[in-house]
Amino acid sequence: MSTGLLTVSPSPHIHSELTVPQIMRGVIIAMVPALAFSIYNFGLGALYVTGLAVIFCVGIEYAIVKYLLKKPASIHDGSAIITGLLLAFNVPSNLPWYIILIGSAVAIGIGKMSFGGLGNNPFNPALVGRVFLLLSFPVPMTHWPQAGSWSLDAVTGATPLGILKDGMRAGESMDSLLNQMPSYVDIFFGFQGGSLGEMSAFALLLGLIYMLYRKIITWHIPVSMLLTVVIMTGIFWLIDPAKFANPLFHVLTGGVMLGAVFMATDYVTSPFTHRGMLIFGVGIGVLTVLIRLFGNYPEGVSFAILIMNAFVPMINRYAKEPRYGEVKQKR
Amino acid sequence: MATISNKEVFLKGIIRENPVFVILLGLCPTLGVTSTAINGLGMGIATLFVLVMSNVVISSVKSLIPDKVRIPAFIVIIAAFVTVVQLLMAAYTPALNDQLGLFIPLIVVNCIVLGRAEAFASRNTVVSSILDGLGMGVGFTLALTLLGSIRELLGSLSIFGWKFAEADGMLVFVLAPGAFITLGFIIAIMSWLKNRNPV
Amino acid sequence: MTKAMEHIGLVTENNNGRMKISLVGSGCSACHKSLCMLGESKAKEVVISGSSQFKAGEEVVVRINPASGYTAVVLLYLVPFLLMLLTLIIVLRLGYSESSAGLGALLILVPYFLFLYGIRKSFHNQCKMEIVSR
Amino acid sequence: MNPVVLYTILTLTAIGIIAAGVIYFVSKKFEVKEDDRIGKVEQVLPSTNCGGCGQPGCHAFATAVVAAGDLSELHCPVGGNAVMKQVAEILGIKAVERDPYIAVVRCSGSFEHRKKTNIYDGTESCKIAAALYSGDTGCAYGCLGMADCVEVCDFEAMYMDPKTGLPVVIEDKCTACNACVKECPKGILELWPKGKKNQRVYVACLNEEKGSSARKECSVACSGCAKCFEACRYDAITMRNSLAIIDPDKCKLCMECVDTCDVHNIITANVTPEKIQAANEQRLKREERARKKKEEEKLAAEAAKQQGNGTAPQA
Amino acid sequence: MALHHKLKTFRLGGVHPDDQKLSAQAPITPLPLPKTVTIPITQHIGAPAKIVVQRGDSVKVGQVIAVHEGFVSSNIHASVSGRIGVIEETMDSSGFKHMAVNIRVKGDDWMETVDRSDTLIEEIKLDSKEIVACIMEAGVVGMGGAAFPAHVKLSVPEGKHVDYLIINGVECEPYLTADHRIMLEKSREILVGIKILMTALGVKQAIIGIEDNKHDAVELFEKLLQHEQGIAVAALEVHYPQGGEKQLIQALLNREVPSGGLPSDVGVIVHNVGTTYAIYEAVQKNKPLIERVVTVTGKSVKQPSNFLVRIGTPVIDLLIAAGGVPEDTGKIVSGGPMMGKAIADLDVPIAKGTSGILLIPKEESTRAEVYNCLHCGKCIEACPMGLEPYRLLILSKKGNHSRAKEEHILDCIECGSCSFVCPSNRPILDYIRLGKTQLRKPKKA
Amino acid sequence: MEYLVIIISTIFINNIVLAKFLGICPFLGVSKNTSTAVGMGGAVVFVMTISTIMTYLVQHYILIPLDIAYMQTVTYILVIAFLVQVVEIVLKKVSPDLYQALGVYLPLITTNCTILGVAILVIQNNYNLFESVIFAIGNSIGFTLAISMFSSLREQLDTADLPEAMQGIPAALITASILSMAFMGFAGLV
Amino acid sequence: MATIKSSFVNLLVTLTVITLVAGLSLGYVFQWTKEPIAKAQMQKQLQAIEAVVKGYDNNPVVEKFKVATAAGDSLEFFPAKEKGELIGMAVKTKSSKGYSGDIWLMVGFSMDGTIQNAVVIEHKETPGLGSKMTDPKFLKQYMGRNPGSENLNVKKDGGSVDAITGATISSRAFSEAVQKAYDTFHSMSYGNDQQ
Ligand SMILES: Cc1cc2nc3c(=O)[nH]c(=O)nc-3n(C[C@H](O)[C@H](O)[C@H](O)COP(=O)(O)O)c2cc1C
Ligand SMILES: Cc1cc2nc3c(=O)[nH]c(=O)nc-3n(C[C@H](O)[C@H](O)[C@H](O)COP(=O)(O)O)c2cc1C
Ligand SMILES: Cc1cc2nc3c(=O)[nH]c(=O)nc-3n(C[C@H](O)[C@H](O)[C@H](O)COP(=O)(O)O)c2cc1C
Ligand SMILES: Cc1cc2nc3c(=O)[nH]c(=O)nc-3n(C[C@H](O)[C@H](O)[C@H](O)CO)c2cc1C
Ligand code: SF4
Ligand code: SF4
Ligand code: SF4
Ligand code: SF4
Ligand code: FES
Repeated sequence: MSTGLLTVSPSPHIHSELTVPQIMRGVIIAMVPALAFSIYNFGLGALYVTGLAVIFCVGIEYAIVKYLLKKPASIHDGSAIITGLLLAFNVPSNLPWYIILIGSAVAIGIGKMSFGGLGNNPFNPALVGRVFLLLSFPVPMTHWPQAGSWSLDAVTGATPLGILKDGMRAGESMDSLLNQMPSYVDIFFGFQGGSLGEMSAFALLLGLIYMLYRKIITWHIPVSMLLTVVIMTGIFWLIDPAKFANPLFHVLTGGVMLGAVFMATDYVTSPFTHRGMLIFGVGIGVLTVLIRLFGNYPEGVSFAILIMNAFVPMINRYAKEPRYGEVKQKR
Repeated sequence: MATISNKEVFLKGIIRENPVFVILLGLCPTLGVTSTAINGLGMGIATLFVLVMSNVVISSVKSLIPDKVRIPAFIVIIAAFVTVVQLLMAAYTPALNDQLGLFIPLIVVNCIVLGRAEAFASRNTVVSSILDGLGMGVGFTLALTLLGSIRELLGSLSIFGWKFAEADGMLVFVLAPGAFITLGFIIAIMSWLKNRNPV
Repeated sequence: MTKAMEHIGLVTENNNGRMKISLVGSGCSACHKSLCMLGESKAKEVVISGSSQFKAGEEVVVRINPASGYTAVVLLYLVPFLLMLLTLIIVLRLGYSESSAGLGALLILVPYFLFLYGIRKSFHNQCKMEIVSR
Repeated sequence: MNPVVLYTILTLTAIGIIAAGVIYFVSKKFEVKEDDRIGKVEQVLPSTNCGGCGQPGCHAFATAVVAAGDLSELHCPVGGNAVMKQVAEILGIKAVERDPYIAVVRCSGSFEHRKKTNIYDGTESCKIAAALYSGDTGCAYGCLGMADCVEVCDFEAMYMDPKTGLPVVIEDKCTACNACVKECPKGILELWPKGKKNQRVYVACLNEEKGSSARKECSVACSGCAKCFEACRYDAITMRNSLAIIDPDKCKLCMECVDTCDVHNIITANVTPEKIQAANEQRLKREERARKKKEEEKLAAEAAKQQGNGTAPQA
Repeated sequence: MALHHKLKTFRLGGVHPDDQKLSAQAPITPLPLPKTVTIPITQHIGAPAKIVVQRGDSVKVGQVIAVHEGFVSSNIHASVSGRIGVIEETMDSSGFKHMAVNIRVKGDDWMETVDRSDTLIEEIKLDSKEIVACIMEAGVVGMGGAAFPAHVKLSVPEGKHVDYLIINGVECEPYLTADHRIMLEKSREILVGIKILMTALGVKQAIIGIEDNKHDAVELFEKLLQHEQGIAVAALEVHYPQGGEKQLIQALLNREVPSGGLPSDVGVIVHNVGTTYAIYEAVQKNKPLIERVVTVTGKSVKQPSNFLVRIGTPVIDLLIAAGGVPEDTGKIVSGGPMMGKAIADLDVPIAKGTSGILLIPKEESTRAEVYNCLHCGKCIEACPMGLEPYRLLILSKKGNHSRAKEEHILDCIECGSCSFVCPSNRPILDYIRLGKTQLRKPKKA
Repeated sequence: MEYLVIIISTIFINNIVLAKFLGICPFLGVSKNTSTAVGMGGAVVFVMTISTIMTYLVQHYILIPLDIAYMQTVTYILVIAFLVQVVEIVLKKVSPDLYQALGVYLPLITTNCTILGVAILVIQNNYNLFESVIFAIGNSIGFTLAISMFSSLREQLDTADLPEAMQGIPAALITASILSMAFMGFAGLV
Repeated sequence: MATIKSSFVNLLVTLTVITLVAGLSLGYVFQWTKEPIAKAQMQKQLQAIEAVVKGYDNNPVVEKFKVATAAGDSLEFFPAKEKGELIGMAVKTKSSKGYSGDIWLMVGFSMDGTIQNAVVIEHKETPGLGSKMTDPKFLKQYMGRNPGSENLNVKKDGGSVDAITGATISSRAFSEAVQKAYDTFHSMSYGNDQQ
């Protein structure tokens, strides 16, 4: 009577729509505006760097899984593409190919696969790659093509944050430095120097809204992180506007937006619970501001996220949501 | 311990029981000084000297030392040799001495040295203790030199100070993170090889 | 944070309920490769009196409330450390030489530990260890 | 003497003496001795840390042995008697011999014998499947075939036979550590004495259902027909819940039960077919003899009766 | 009084599966008598009942065939009349083999004591003790899923004070509509049942909790309750697993049952609407629990239906009545898709706790590819008990059961929300169940 | 302010484990129990402070006046060994119960090259007594931070299915490397 | 193994003997290496001095003296004399503005204030980056120039020195140290004849 053998499995027998490849696809879609903008801004260089990074990341993951680990292929989950994209988003658009190759190899090989691949890495792979490159090739990694320069060997220059930090060191005044910068509107839409994907706060916000709408991420990390940056820089700015730039400047420049939207929110390397996420976001904010304002580096988001990544297991252990029955019991 | 030939006593420290890659002892100097091949070699030789000398002395006086003061007595002996090395290096290889800095006196707490004294020299004859010390020391030296070479190679595109390409290397390898990465991957490769063709 | 800390131990002696238990895998006995070193005892041992139902060679689990671990760290390490720091600051502030400050800091520990010695009985109940069989 | 040398000597000696005093005091008052016999014992142990001895690891076992000073309750199955003898020597106590054991698989319901009645699609784990239902064949007692036991074996002494779907124990590698026995949710694995010349006999079935229903599910199920029970001359076989159970301690490896089983469910190891054949023949002969004897007796009895009938009046 | 200005729901977690109530409009129809029934003696939580009949005996509908052994156990009655067949271990819908009594049906011959009329009897003649005894005699068990003997729940232990009765009409599982139909068709009887329960428990207040996707039932009860004192109906947001009693108590009364505790620890007793109806029949009509409403449903089922089925009827009979087994059936679930059990063959009998039979098409019946845990936290977000399912999976997989216990694995209500949402398709609940069984298993010496 | 500089520098910028490579053995061998690692911090602070004070006094009031500063290594190691022993005896005598609780609580205590390293660094950096103590405190906090961060990371790694060759020390070293990269972000932060 | 019993006297005696022997031998090793060590240290400074000033016949290290700077600390001056006459000065100077840690330089001045040469004695800058300030290519920019009359800052700060690529900070620190040496040198009223 029945049509062949029945399947038996433990409950539940249905599953929600959202699966890993779909989530990853969603994130990639969310990155499209930022990518499109950077191509508009930097031209082929952006496309070249992004393309290479994605190809390298996916290829390296494929090779490692196939030849070293000898496990079933894993690239179809799409996470390597994200890593490639975000690595590219974090570097200048005129990076030579071999540096991109090294960066991808480090991101995937060291940052991800040596821990067992998707889901197991304690640190954000793209950032591991990025920081490795920054420490290894400080010169190419800190010379950005100017926005709007389309050719591959465009004039390089510093980011607004770099100008600020260097200028302050050389003893110039805050006002004159801020006057050298593009207007806030330009900065907001992304007409500034910097890494490939970090320039346009606008494009990144579009991505954020999309991911929130698709319920891929929750608001906790981006909001707590951005708020912390605003509050911290705001406090310093109020104390001494001649020494510290204003919060708006800090939020719109550098990688804060990119970090808050795409990098701090990486599931794998952020806490599980909403409480944990808030702590995590605040931690990144604080560290970012400290490094920006007082450290050698003009930019601190990457380091801040990596450092907070290291705290994630600890946060997971202590920042638990109250269980059912727990609150009432205590009373 | 069954009887092991002298040759084996010497050889085991080099690969099978390599103090750095297999037993994982004395990692502080291993990581700390190996930014160049020369430094690794220098540190290795300094440790080798202390190892052999203290093994000799300890194995020859072992029966005169009561059990309870074994450790302090060993420490005094080892520390004395470390001081000798320090003095000699300051006198004859001042540049290297500056480079290795803190890690020379730290030989005294290097787990290998005391570990060998405790585990081997205090129970074996002078001759095999010398061989043991030599084996471990050579193993340690080789490990440090290898580590130093790799880091120098990748970090500054040079080897033993000889620069073979004008460009800059991957700076990170001469910095602290590079030390951890290099050692991590060497150990991983060792264990991978071991798993592939188990002895 | 109410989880009990547990340690596997082996009963090495049982004198009418006074049991010596050597903690397995604690301290440097866990990796005997390493001899780091000095004052470190190779295996940790605890003495627990009370139940006599375990005999030598038997494996047990020693359970302790982590709170008493914290208490121990605080009283044995943190408080004396703070005392030393305080003494140092005060003596230096008063204008004495570094030698007197240093010696003072070391010596302040004597009365403190004497005091602890005086009240040692009061910890008896606080640091209860339980033994559970495996 | 040069002052530097003098000062050196003085400081060092002073510190040395203080240290000596302190250390003496320490060792007197405050000693945590690790019996060095523990180290020695540990050196002869196999260092597999498998836990087969019931202790968390080899070091713990060594400590336990030294502390107990008696080997009657502690045994390292992996090292076996040889190692335990060495241990006993180190401690200067009497060694206690134990028969070597091996794990046996007590199910013979391979794919061809047991039809699948459904498809399992949960996590590949016998334990999880066992918590869900009786299994993907009709037999509620048989092996689930998801290799929990293989995974848990530290010695790579097991593999799943892809043809039968049942685990196989590799004789030379199994150390009788008990890990698989503890792991199997169906109790399929059992430690069994390795036997003289590594020969052993056991029933590879645990099905307790009555014959007819058992056979419906699995063509080689033990139906509880009790033929083997009858064949055994040493009372080594008992019947319980329609299942034959061999007591390894009583079994004399005569092999006579083996061929009585309709479904060849009594498994032998390292026994040549010739021996089984011989045993079988012997059994048949014996049975023949018994039958004859019985018949004779019967005849005799009848004869006696007849005779009695015939002769009694005469007497 | 209605309480639905803003729909209530529970505090933590929960998911929103597609509700798929295909059979919501299908009235309850009695299933034709089967040829044979198989009645397992373990249809309830607690000790199996003791069989008191023998092969070959003739029985009448409603006759006791197995009596409860001990307090936490339940009587089993013949659901049909006929002759007792084999008594042997049979696969039941729990997935395990249990002793069961087979009856070959002959006629439909009821015990004379049973009142088979339709008349509504409102007057409650018995007192609390007698009601409980009557329910016990009738073998009523919880029909919301757990099949916990009802008389045990009603015997509130000394020292505990119960002040609320909650009637669980939530039916939060997708697909199932049995409770919905009972509420629509037997609302008056349920009301009497509630009063019986209130009498038995001596409580003054009762709430019927119904999810708002059964708005017709809410309105019906609102109307009926206009003149009732102490009984209210509450519409609840549609939110799985609202029907879990702990969640329901939280949603309705904002009380939380302590870990390891029972609803009675916070002064509440929860009963399912089906149970309430069965209690009405047991007390007012002297009818034991021998039949129940079962939903037969599924995307490709021809006529999704709600049948009134004799206990012990084989599943196949229901399927035939609902239009046959569709070609593409890959999995058959007894119960709802979130908590139900997949059954291995079609001869499995309907038991007291079987609320529905769900047919899942082949393409939806196998699990998708499993990835590593992404640490997305969605399982934590979804867990109505506020647990950390991903961690429980790891601990249980690693065999670290004592740690899992410290992480409150035993609080898990096995609702399946975590496995449902996990984007990596991790078999979270599989391992949690494993961990729970390992913990409950008495330790081997 | 100066003291703050020392503290920040020793904890973050020149973290004793991640940048100075001292105490690697316990760093890699530390138990996976995070709360134990934090507890160890308390012990390290005490032992490091007391031994720094002690060696400082020895250096400035014995070795330098006697002009035998070259004896640093020998005397320091003896003094530290002696001190650690004394501390253990004293603690045990003073409160056997607390001492036992400690024994169960902390799997390992503290002696390793960090102690000697800090004692020597203090002299190399020409610190005065108070600066030395601050330096010791900063370093012990840095050590605790690194080690407790690490123990929780290791615990998590334990649940991941690492490639076989990476299991254990290699993965730990890679983690340490990334941590150390991340900490380089603090460069210049004083 | 240990055949001696652990009695108190034995412990005392063994340890005493060991420390005695150790002390004695160490003392002598020290005596023996004292000279070479001192020589090595002297050599190091002499080498640096030799690299930055030329043509002296005295031992500048023996004649070194300290001069207070404007900032309140002091620098070591090594006078280079030919036949007793001051022909140049090596100044050991430092900057704390480096990328990581202090940078120590030896700067050699002619008596007119021109820089003969400068070398880095000690630095902790990033190898391959800041460390390039030891390259002759970078150092050459300072040779033969007079900080009194030229702006020897990096170009970014309006000076005339090309900073090392990617290491402006180190370059800037180098310039600062040179300037400090010059200023102090100048404050001794050397190099005045230049104006
Ligand atoms: C996750 C979960 C979901 C449940 N959903 C329902 C439900 O929708 N309807 C229901 O009546 N009982 C449901 N139950 C069962 C209730 O928790 C509870 O056992 C029942 O309402 C008690 O009534 P009873 O004893 O009359 O069955 C659910 C239980 C769990 C654990
Ligand atoms: C300095 C030191 C180094 C250690 N090194 C190792 C090691 O290399 N391998 C190891 O397995 N245990 C080592 N241990 C033992 C560990 O501290 C610890 O006992 C072990 O990781 C068990 O921890 P757990 O009980 O939290 O799992 C070392 C201990 C110390 C004190
Ligand atoms: C790992 C690393 C090491 C660095 N080391 C130095 C250094 O030693 N000296 C220096 O001046 N800049 C160093 N920098 C570079 C500075 O951060 C920054 O790039 C500097 O301001 C150079 O700017 P420039 O391109 O204008 O020269 C380093 C950067 C990195 C990433
Ligand atoms: C919301 C979200 C953010 C992500 N961000 C990153 C990222 O910053 N860097 C990265 O390498 N991968 C990122 N991924 C991809 C993936 O999670 C990552 O490669 C894992 O860390 C690999 O294990 C992201 C994925 C999601 C869903
Ligand atoms: S023997 Fe047991 S554990 Fe092994 S595959 Fe069969 S059922 Fe699974
Ligand atoms: S087969 Fe079983 S008993 Fe034998 S070694 Fe493997 S796990 Fe142990
Ligand atoms: S099944 Fe258990 S762990 Fe999972 S969501 Fe439900 S209650 Fe939480
Ligand atoms: S829902 Fe799945 S992937 Fe997400 S945290 Fe839970 S177990 Fe991990
Ligand atoms: S802790 Fe530094 S070498 Fe072991």
